[in-house]
This record gives sequence, C-alpha cells and structure tokens, in this order.
Amino acid sequence: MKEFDIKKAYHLFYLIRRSEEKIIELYDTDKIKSPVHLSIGQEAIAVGVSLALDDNDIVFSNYRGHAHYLAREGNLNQMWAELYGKIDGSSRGKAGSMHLSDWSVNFMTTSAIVTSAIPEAVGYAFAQKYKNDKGIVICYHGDGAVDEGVYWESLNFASLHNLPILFVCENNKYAIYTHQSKRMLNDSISERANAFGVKASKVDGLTTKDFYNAAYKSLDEIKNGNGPMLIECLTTRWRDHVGPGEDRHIKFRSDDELDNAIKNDDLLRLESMLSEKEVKKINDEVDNKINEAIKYSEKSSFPDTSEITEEVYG
Amino acid sequence: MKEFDIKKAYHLFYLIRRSEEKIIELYDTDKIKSPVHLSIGQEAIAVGVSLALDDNDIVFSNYRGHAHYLAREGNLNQMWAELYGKIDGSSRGKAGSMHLSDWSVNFMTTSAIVTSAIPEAVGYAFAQKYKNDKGIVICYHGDGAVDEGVYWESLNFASLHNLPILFVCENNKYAIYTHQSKRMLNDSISERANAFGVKASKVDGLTTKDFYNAAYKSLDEIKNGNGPMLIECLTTRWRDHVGPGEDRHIKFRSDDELDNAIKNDDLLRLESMLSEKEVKKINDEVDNKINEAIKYSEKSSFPDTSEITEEVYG
Amino acid sequence: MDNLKEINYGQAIYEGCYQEMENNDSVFVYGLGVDDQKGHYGTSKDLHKIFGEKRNFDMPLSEDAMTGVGIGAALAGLRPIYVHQRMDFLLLCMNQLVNMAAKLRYMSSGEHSVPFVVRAAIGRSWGQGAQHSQAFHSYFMHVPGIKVVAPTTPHDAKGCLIASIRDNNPVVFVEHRMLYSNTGYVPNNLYEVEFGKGRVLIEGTDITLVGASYTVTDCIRAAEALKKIGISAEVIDPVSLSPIDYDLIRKSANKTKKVLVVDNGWLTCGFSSEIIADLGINCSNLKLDRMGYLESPCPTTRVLEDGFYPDPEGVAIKANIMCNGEKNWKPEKISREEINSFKGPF
Amino acid sequence: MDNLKEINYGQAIYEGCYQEMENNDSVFVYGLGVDDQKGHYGTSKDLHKIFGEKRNFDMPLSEDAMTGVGIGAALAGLRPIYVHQRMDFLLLCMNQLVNMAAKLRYMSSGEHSVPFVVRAAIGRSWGQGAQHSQAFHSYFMHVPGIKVVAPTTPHDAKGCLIASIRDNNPVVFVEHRMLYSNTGYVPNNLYEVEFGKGRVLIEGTDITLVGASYTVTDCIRAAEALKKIGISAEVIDPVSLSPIDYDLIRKSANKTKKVLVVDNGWLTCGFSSEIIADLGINCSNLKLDRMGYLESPCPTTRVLEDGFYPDPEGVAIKANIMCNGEKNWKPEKISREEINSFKGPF
Ligand SMILES: Cc1ncc(C[n+]2csc(CCOP(=O)(O)OP(=O)(O)O)c2C)c(N)n1
Ligand SMILES: Cc1ncc(C[n+]2csc(CCOP(=O)(O)OP(=O)(O)O)c2C)c(N)n1
Ligand SMILES: [Mg+2]
Ligand SMILES: [Mg+2]
Repeated sequence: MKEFDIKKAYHLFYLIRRSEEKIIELYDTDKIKSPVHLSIGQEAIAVGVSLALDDNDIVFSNYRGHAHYLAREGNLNQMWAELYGKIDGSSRGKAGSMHLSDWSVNFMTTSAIVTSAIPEAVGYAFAQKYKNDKGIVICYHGDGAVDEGVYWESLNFASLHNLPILFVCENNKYAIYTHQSKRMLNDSISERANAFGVKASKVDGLTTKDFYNAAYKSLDEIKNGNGPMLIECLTTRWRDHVGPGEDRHIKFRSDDELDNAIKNDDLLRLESMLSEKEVKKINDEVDNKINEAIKYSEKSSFPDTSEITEEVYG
Repeated sequence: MKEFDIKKAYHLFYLIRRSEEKIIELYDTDKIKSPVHLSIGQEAIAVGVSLALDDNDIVFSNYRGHAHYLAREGNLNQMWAELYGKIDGSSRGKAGSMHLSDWSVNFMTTSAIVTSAIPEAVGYAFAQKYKNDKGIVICYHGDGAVDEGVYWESLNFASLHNLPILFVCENNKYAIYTHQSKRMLNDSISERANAFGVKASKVDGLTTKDFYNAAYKSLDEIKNGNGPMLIECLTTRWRDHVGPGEDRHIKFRSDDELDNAIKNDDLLRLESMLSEKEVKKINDEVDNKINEAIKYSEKSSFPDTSEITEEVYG
Repeated sequence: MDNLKEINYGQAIYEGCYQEMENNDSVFVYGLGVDDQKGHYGTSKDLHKIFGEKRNFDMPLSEDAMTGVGIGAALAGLRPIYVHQRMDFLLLCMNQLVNMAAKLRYMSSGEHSVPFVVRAAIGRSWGQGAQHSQAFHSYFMHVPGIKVVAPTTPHDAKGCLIASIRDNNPVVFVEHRMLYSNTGYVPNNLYEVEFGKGRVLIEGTDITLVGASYTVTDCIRAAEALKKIGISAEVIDPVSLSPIDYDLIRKSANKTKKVLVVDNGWLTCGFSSEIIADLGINCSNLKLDRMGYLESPCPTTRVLEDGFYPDPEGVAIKANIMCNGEKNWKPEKISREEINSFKGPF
Repeated sequence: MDNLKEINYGQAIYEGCYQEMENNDSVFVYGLGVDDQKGHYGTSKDLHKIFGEKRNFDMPLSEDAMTGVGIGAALAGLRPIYVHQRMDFLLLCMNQLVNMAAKLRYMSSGEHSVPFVVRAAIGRSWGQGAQHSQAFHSYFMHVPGIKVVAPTTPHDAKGCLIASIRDNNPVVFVEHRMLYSNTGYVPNNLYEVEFGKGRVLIEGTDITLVGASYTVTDCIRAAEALKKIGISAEVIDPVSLSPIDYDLIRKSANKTKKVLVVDNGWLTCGFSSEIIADLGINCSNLKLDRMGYLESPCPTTRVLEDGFYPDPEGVAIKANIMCNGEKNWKPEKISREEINSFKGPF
C-alpha cells in the first residue's frame, strides 16, 4: 500500500476549500449565473479517495462535483471559466457547475438529475471489463441517490457481472433538508448494498486518511477481481444545499450537528501535521493559482449565440 | 388462527386448474384472441394466501392473475366473457386476460408492465392507513418483478410508513426463460427485502397449507401494526410463459426440474385428504360452473366499435 | 371587489390548495421538500402544520414509485397532489403516468378512476442547464386519458388547481417558475376554471399569437410592442392544453388570417405542431408560423440561455414579418423583470 | 442480382447486426431474451454462440439502469444495441434517454459521444391491450440530440440498422411487429441507408399519403385501391423520422396539393401534427388531413382493436373524400395477411 501523502492531501484539500470559498466571495457579483452546490465540509472524501486512485481510473460524479474534479487535479482555469460561462470553460459554458466533465483527467460526467449518472458509471465499468482495460470506475453519489430505484438496478447489474467499480456514498445525512431518517426506516445503506451483492463498509473516521485507507483497500479488492464495492462515507455539508449561503436559519438540523463537524475540520488536522513553512508554500501556490484562474476566466469571452445549436449531434 | 379448510382449498385449487386447462383446450379455436399467462403449477400460492384473507383485504396482481382472481372467488362468468372479449366481461373486453380487475371482490388491478402495479398497491395501503380502514393489501408479483428499481422504491416507502401490505413473491425462478441466477448474483430476494425494512420469509413447503400458514402469520403481524411483510413462495410454472403450450422444447430448464414439480402437485395431495364423494361433488360443481361460464361467454355479444373511445375520461 | 384580492401566482396556488384541503379531507400533498421552510415557492408552506403531517409530507427520492403511490391512493378514493420541483423529473415517472394513470379507467371500463394531480414546475433562468429547463406538456397532450393545464394568471392558477383536484382523471398541472411572482386579482371563494376553454387575453385583428404557459406573457409583451407600430395582435391563452380549445383558436385564426404559435418547449411534435396542424386541416388561407426552444438542449451560460428561449422581441419581430414582410424592424428592448431579478441560487 | 437475396424484415435486421458485429468488436447486443431460443423474432438468435456471451446477453428486468449502462458503455467507446420487446417499455427509460443520452454530447460541448442504438418493437395484433400497443416515436422526435428511424422494407431495415450502429448519436430504431414477415430484396454487403432521406414508394399526382413505420404499408394498400377508381396517390415513406426529410414531403405536397398523414400512433402532438404543421407553414393552398390511433388507450378485444388502428380501407376512404368529396365509396375489403395470420400467443 502506497503511503498516505500528507502534503499532497493538504494541498488538494486546501485547493478545494479555497476554491469554494472564492465562489462564495464572488457569488454576489452575479458572475456565476447558475446554481452551485459546494463541497465545503465534505472535501476529505474526495481527497482521500483521489489519492488512492491510479491515473487510468475513471470518475463519475454529480452536481456537487467541484471537490471530485479538483481532487483529481482537473484544470482549475477551465473549471473557473466554465463557472463563468466562458468559451475557455471545459465545456464552453454549456455545462456550468452542475455538469463538469473533462476527458483529460478521466472525469467523465456529472448529472443534475439525482442518481442518473450511476448506471452510466456501471456501463463504463462494464466496458472496462469488455475491453480488458485496467482502470477502475469511481462513482460518487449522495445518500439521497440511494432512494432511487435505478440505484439498486445499477448495483444489481454491477454485482451480477462482477464489475470493477467503487461506489463512494457521501452520506451527509441530508437530501437538501430532508434527513435520511425521513427517507428510509433504518440507517441501512451498507446493509442494502451487501444484500445486493456489493460489498459495503461504513467509514465514519471523518479524516482524509480514513477515506484514503478505505478506498485503497476497496480498490485493491476490485483490482483482484473481487467485484464492485461500496464505501459509505459519513460527512457533513457545511453550507446550504445550493448556493453560497449558510442554512442555519432553515433549522432543519441542530446547530450542534454543524458545529461539531466544523470543529473536526480535517483541514486543520492536516495543516497541523505540516511545518508552517510547508503550509505557507502550499497556501501561496494555491491562492495564486485560484487568482490566476479567476483572471483567466474574467478575460475569456462569452460564446457567440451561434454556438447554441452546435454540438447537438456528433 | 382459523383452521385450514381443506375442502375449500381443494375447491379453489381445482377451479383454477380446470379453468386454465379449459383455456388450453379452447385456445386453438382463436376465441381468446389475446395473450394468456397461465398459473398452472402455481395455484397453491393463490389458494393458500386467499384462504387467509378477510373480505375487506385488497388484492393487486399482474398479467398472470387468473389464479389470484379465482382464488378470491371472483366472478367466473365475467372472467370468461372478458377472455372472450365480450360485453359481459368484467371490463367489456377492454382488459382481456392481462388486465383483470373487479371491484366487487376487491380485486384491484393487474398490469402487464412488470412491477408497475406494485407502487399502486403500496399507495392503496397508504390510503387504508390514511382512512383508518381495516383491509390489508396483498400484492402478488413474480421473481422477475424484484429486478426493477421501482420495486425497491416501493418497499422502501412501505416500510418507512409502516403500511399494511403483504407482498407475495411467486418465485418460479424464471422471468420468461431467464433463470434468477442470470438476473441476480445471489438468491437473495428475502435478504434484500429485510434490508429494506420489510420483514421477509421464504416459504418453500410448496403446499397450499404452507402458504396459508405463512400468509396467515404475516397478515396477523400486519394487523398488529408490525408493518409490511413479504413472503417469498417457491413454486414452478408448468406451462410456457405465455400461451397455452408447454415449453420443454425451449430447453431453458431441465426436464427433471419440471417433472419433480409435477410429481409434487398439491392438488393430488389435497384430493387425497378428501373422500371420493366429496371430491366428485366439488369436481362436478366446478366443471359445471366452467361450462356455464363458457356458454355465457359464447352467448354474450362483442362490444360495438362506438365503445372504443368510451371510458377514456371519468 | 370585496370578494377579490391581489395576490401572486404562487399564493394563488397555495390558496386553492389550502381551501380545497379544508373542504375535502381526501386531499393531500406530497413531494420532495413540500414541508420544508420554503414549501415549494410558498405553495405548500406549512400545510402540514395546519392539516397534519399526513396531509403534507416529504418523501424519498423515488419519483417513479411515488407516482404509483399517488395513483394507488387515488384508486382508493383519495385525491393526492404530487408536487415536482422540476418537470424534468417527470421523465422518471412516464411509465406510471402513461402506462398506468392514463389507462386504469379505460382498462377497467370505467370501474376505476384516478383523481390525481401532478404539479410540475418548469424551469428557466439562472443557469439551469440541459436537465433543469425542459417542458414536456406535449408528452401528456399526446396521451388519451390524462389532462394537462398550464395556467398563466393567478386567477386561473387557483381555479385550475381546484378543478384539477376535483377532476376524476389524472391531471398534469404545469407551473412556470417565472410566473410565481405574477400578480393579479383572485376571488376569495372556491371556484373552478373549466378545462378545455381558452381565453382571449388581448383582442386584435391583424395576427393571432398563441402561447403556452410562460410564453403567453411573451405574447402579451410582443402585442404591446406591435401596437406601437400599428399592428393589432390578438393574444390567446389556451389555459388548458388537454383538452384544448381548438374552436377559440380557429375562430381567431379565421379573423386574423395569421397565427404565430409560441411554445415554451421544442417545436418538433410539440404543442406548436399540434395547434398549427389543426389550423392547417380546419381553416384555409392562413399564414402560419411558430417559435419555441431552439433545436438543442438548453445551454447553461446566460448569453446562450437567453438566445435559447423565445422572447417578446423575437415574437414581435416574427409577427411583424408575418404581417408586413418587414425584416428590419426591431422593437425597443422589452424588459422582463421576473427574469432579471431572479438570482437563484437554485 | 448476385448481390441481392430475398429475405424478410426480421432476417434483414439480423443480417445487418451480424455483419456489423463481425466488422466491429465494439458492437454488442443486449436486452431481455435476446439470447433465448426465439432471439427476438430471430433478429438476435444465437449471436452469443457466434460472438460469445459478452456480445449478446440477457439482463435483469431493469430497463432504466440498463439504458444508462448502454450510455456508459457508449461513452467508453463501445457501440451497444439495446433491444426492447415492446416500445411501451421505453417509458421506463425516458429519463436516461432524454436527460442523459440526448444531452451528454452537448453538455460536454462535443467531448462525449453516445453511439447507442435502442431498438424497440411496436406491438399490435393479438389482444395486446393498452400497455403493449403504443408507439412513442414522437417523444424522441421532440428531443434534440437523439435520432429516430422507422424503416419499413427489409432493405431499409438492414441499411438503417447499420447506419444506426455507426452513428455517433443515440438512435431509436422503431420496428413494427407486423413488418417482421415483410419480404424484399436486400444486398448482401454492408451498406448504410442515409438518415434524413425519405422515399417515394409510389409516384402519384392526386394526393400524397405519408405513413410512419407499419402505416406506410396501409398507405401502399390504400393507393392500390385508389388506383382502381382512378385516383393517383403518391406514397411517401419517411424512413428516418429525426432528422426528417421535410423537403421530399413538401415537394410532393406542392405537386398533389393534398396530403393525408397516417400515423402509427396518436394524433395530438404526434408525427402527423409535425408533418402537417410543417406543410401548413411552408406550403400554401393545401388540403391536409391525418389519421392514426383513435383517441383512447388500445382496447384488448379484437373487434375494438381493429377499429382502434388505422387501416387501408379507412385511408382510401379518407383520401377519396379529400380528392372527390365522395363520402359513400368504400373499397373492397383489403386483406392484411400479416395481421390475419398472426396468432400470438404473445
Ligand atoms: C431525480 C431527482 N429528484 C430530485 C432532485 C432535486 N434534488 C437535487 S439535489 C437533491 C438532494 C440529493 O441528496 P444527496 O443524494 O444526499 O446529495 P447531496 O446533495 O446531499 O450531496 C435533490 C432532492 C433531482 N435533482 N433529481
Ligand atoms: C417492464 C417490463 N419489462 C419486460 C416485460 C416483458 N415480460 C413480461 S413477463 C416477464 C417476466 C416476468 O417474470 P416474473 O416477474 O418472474 O413473473 P412470472 O412471469 O414468472 O410469473 C417479462 C420479462 C414486461 N412486461 N414489462
Ligand atoms: Mg446528502
Ligand atoms: Mg418468475
């Protein structure tokens, strides 16, 4: 098992955190005229999982995908330009925050219809096996996604065909403002997956390293042909479901719940494991990169309306 | 627990068996110009379950619904006239074999799209609870039905709301010619249901009485507010998936599999528990009723084409 | 005027729903987030506090099964209202709506009925992108056994909702996000807006503009711009899309001899095809044309999104061409405050 | 003629599929029962024995996920063909087809493509009833990003299937059960039938009949009956429904000045609306009309089923009325052997 790289983990974590914070900072200017679903509070999962991946592994995500993309070392300039709706965005502004995709880092696709990209991830894994290709498919999704029947159809097919896919359930306990207990009788996502033939484990360590370890172990099993796996990662969303704001005023969860999570911020833990100098170097580098990306996006042009009907068919 | 009524069981069993055999006999005449999905071999489930029901319990079924309807003491004349596509059919010929329904015996609806009436059954159970009504909903379905995601959405909602519903899975091991093992990694229907909060048990006694006992026990639990239950009933389809024929020539299952089931015919077992006289009386009565029903159907008229566009809206 | 008050479209839906729930215990509301603090744009806000959690409740993300649950409850005599945050999600429910809800009455030869209201918000604005921007009213118009309404005024929103709840058939109730803030006078009492009757919102003699849901407002604004250059446009709001008031549209067409249909959706096999086909068959010597979404998925970035949807200027320009053949005229920029002021973030 | 042989529609689909699988390892076939003894009317029979189980396989009853699986495999560069026993089942796949398959290329601004063929059999005959009788080609015509073909001849069936497999977009391939036994001459080689091109099957001068899938054969038979009373009907088979060859239909319409569209589906917001709307907009002084399913679900009993679907006599009668205003003429009974001889039991 390759060792957990604290520096890299901190770098990626800080990159995601700062990017999201920049979005919050800028959102009021209306430069990003589209919904954003921030990952603040949930970064440890994306970072931990991504550090365990090989280059040829393939990622499927959802509308809450910034962390997954950045942890995969996606192109920051293109991501920002995409948020700005500019032609230098990864999809020339056609995608926006909810539909990031970038072939160059095997970041496949993200859907805004909950659970909808999950069978695609399974299909991609099917193709990997069909073609005898090495990469494993990583499929990120929320706890809400498992409510949908197509989730279980997907797991069923994945286990039936013993496909190389790792499901990563980011269980932040809520679908928008609806707690898991209002959506399923028992807290039984992993149990359900096991019954569907997908070996599942619950990871509630909450640290990047815990997620790294869990992902690494699962990926290893999958590489050895031991079929699809699921890790259910407990986490907490710090901000509102959508948009830059907070959501305490909505009172769907207790302040304690949130405060505890914030107190446990793994970014601080990682930071504490590095020297001040190391931290400063990384922070400066990241801050710079983000500022560059914003400049880049500001400078880029909007697409011409003639592009509306382009790229409909291939 | 009310005692298992052997005579009644035999009566209903024989009624179903003979009705299906009559369909086979007549099918070549093309009087029934529509698909029929026979229940021969699976009668014990419908009979056992129905004997355990109260009058105000409500049944949802599927295209393989003759047994469920007849075991519920549905109107034989109307069923036959419906098969004949005549105006005295339960739905004036608009439904045919695949869509039997009859309010008068709480036989609600049958869908030809696999799993599609299952959420309806759950919704009906929801309404029973909403209205504080007593009847429990019985939802018959095949082993193929559980492949569909909507099945798990339905179970999830049923357990979340603790609804008064009994799922009866008629596991004949095949969806058309596809064995369960080609559709799910492990034989785990009951395990899956349990994980979804629906208490499940597997009933492989194969006798009418076993199914009766299982249903009775489950219904009792449900009556006591212990939520939705599932009984998975192992069984064997003797004839082809659809139509009057046999299916040995298709060679999707071994002859032994089928022969063993036929050897174990519970109709003979029930018969052996009655006196010759009793049997003869029942047989004559049933044979008569069926002949009457066929005559009734022959005499009934076809609907006028003006009816095509009637009853679209209420 | 004692009996009237000025409220907006969202409030009108709330009021219709509230009053009918008070009136009939069988009516209940469910859908993702209906009982949260926002209460689907206020339309279901706090109904659970008033009528109990049984009658206004949240659900798992299970659109397919929950449609069946509504149908099943309707079979049992209840009158469920299922609220969808986006019409795009109805694509998950097509089997239940088309294969079940629309058929159960017919297959039982009238024994069953399915009094089931499916409310679906259509998106637009604030970078909704390809999957949160679609309108599928034509899918339901296509299928016998299901009704479709798409009111545009608060008055019709309330009256159509009440009529939908009381109707013994499944009804898809289309509500556009940009209409929620529309205000208008609404009667205080319970009343029904009859299905199958359209409205002439503006009378005119030169051209007929027919919209659907939000595009009706585009037509009204276009008509105002056209008036300034002496073109008298008649604006029709069909209100009910299935059944649809063909007669009203034909009558207007026969008068103006020119019809421009502006759909809030794609053209091919859509609402616009239907209206124009009917006119092509039943009237003669008409000049006909249509507008709607461009032939692509909806792009996210605002500059493209603005071009993707029809707008009042575009409607006015096309109408003017149809009337005068004049290609160079452009109206002044027509502001649409409900779009400009909408800042999401959702 | 060495290069041709006479085979039926089902065999033509099989041949196109077989040859393209031989030609390209990325092509695979899946669907309920595709590898059983019947092999979907023979069209996929034993392909797993020839190409391995990996390339022709059965599946759980999970239409929704399995559509996503096909899309995902297509994203990875494979060319899946998903076979549906009934088009009615596509209602379970609408979210994946419309929200995902049709959008992925666009949302990625051309980075992704989805070369995915969805074959769907349309039912009719033998008491299929309300849920096994529907045709939803208009649903897919409505949505940009997805193509639709509905060949009627064996020649076009093979060529369209090959073109569909090679196309880089999702294609819905519509095949009517009553066409499988249709025979015709088919080239032995691999060839593509170009999308967006229709065919004039019979030339005529008095009226244009446009069908869709199986109703093209109704139009041909009606044209033969009409010929006997001196009416020269032109019959058009659009073959490809999206893109559609508007030009060909307009040209014919401008010649005959009368167009009757006969759809294999409901009228409202359907294929017939679209064709007629296009003609209403782009041509003038035409007499236009349409036929299709009656406005109800499909009844099961044969006497009603026969009345529910359009038939050649009905087409001929309506065409004659359009040409001569003559309401009392009826053609001799036109036999449709493929329907009469079909005895299910499925
Ligand atoms: C099919 C569907 N239903 C509903 C929605 C509206 N919606 C968007 S995100 C969301 C919550 C999803 O929760 P979860 O899967 O836990 O992800 P999270 O947002 O917590 O990361 C909902 C209900 C949707 N986009 N798609
Ligand atoms: C959604 C859907 N998919 C496929 C079919 C075709 N089909 C009809 S019956 C059937 C098999 C169902 O098997 P099961 O649920 O085990 O019931 P059984 O016929 O064995 O009683 C299939 C695949 C269908 N009718 N509906
Ligand atoms: Mg969540
Ligand atoms: Mg079975």
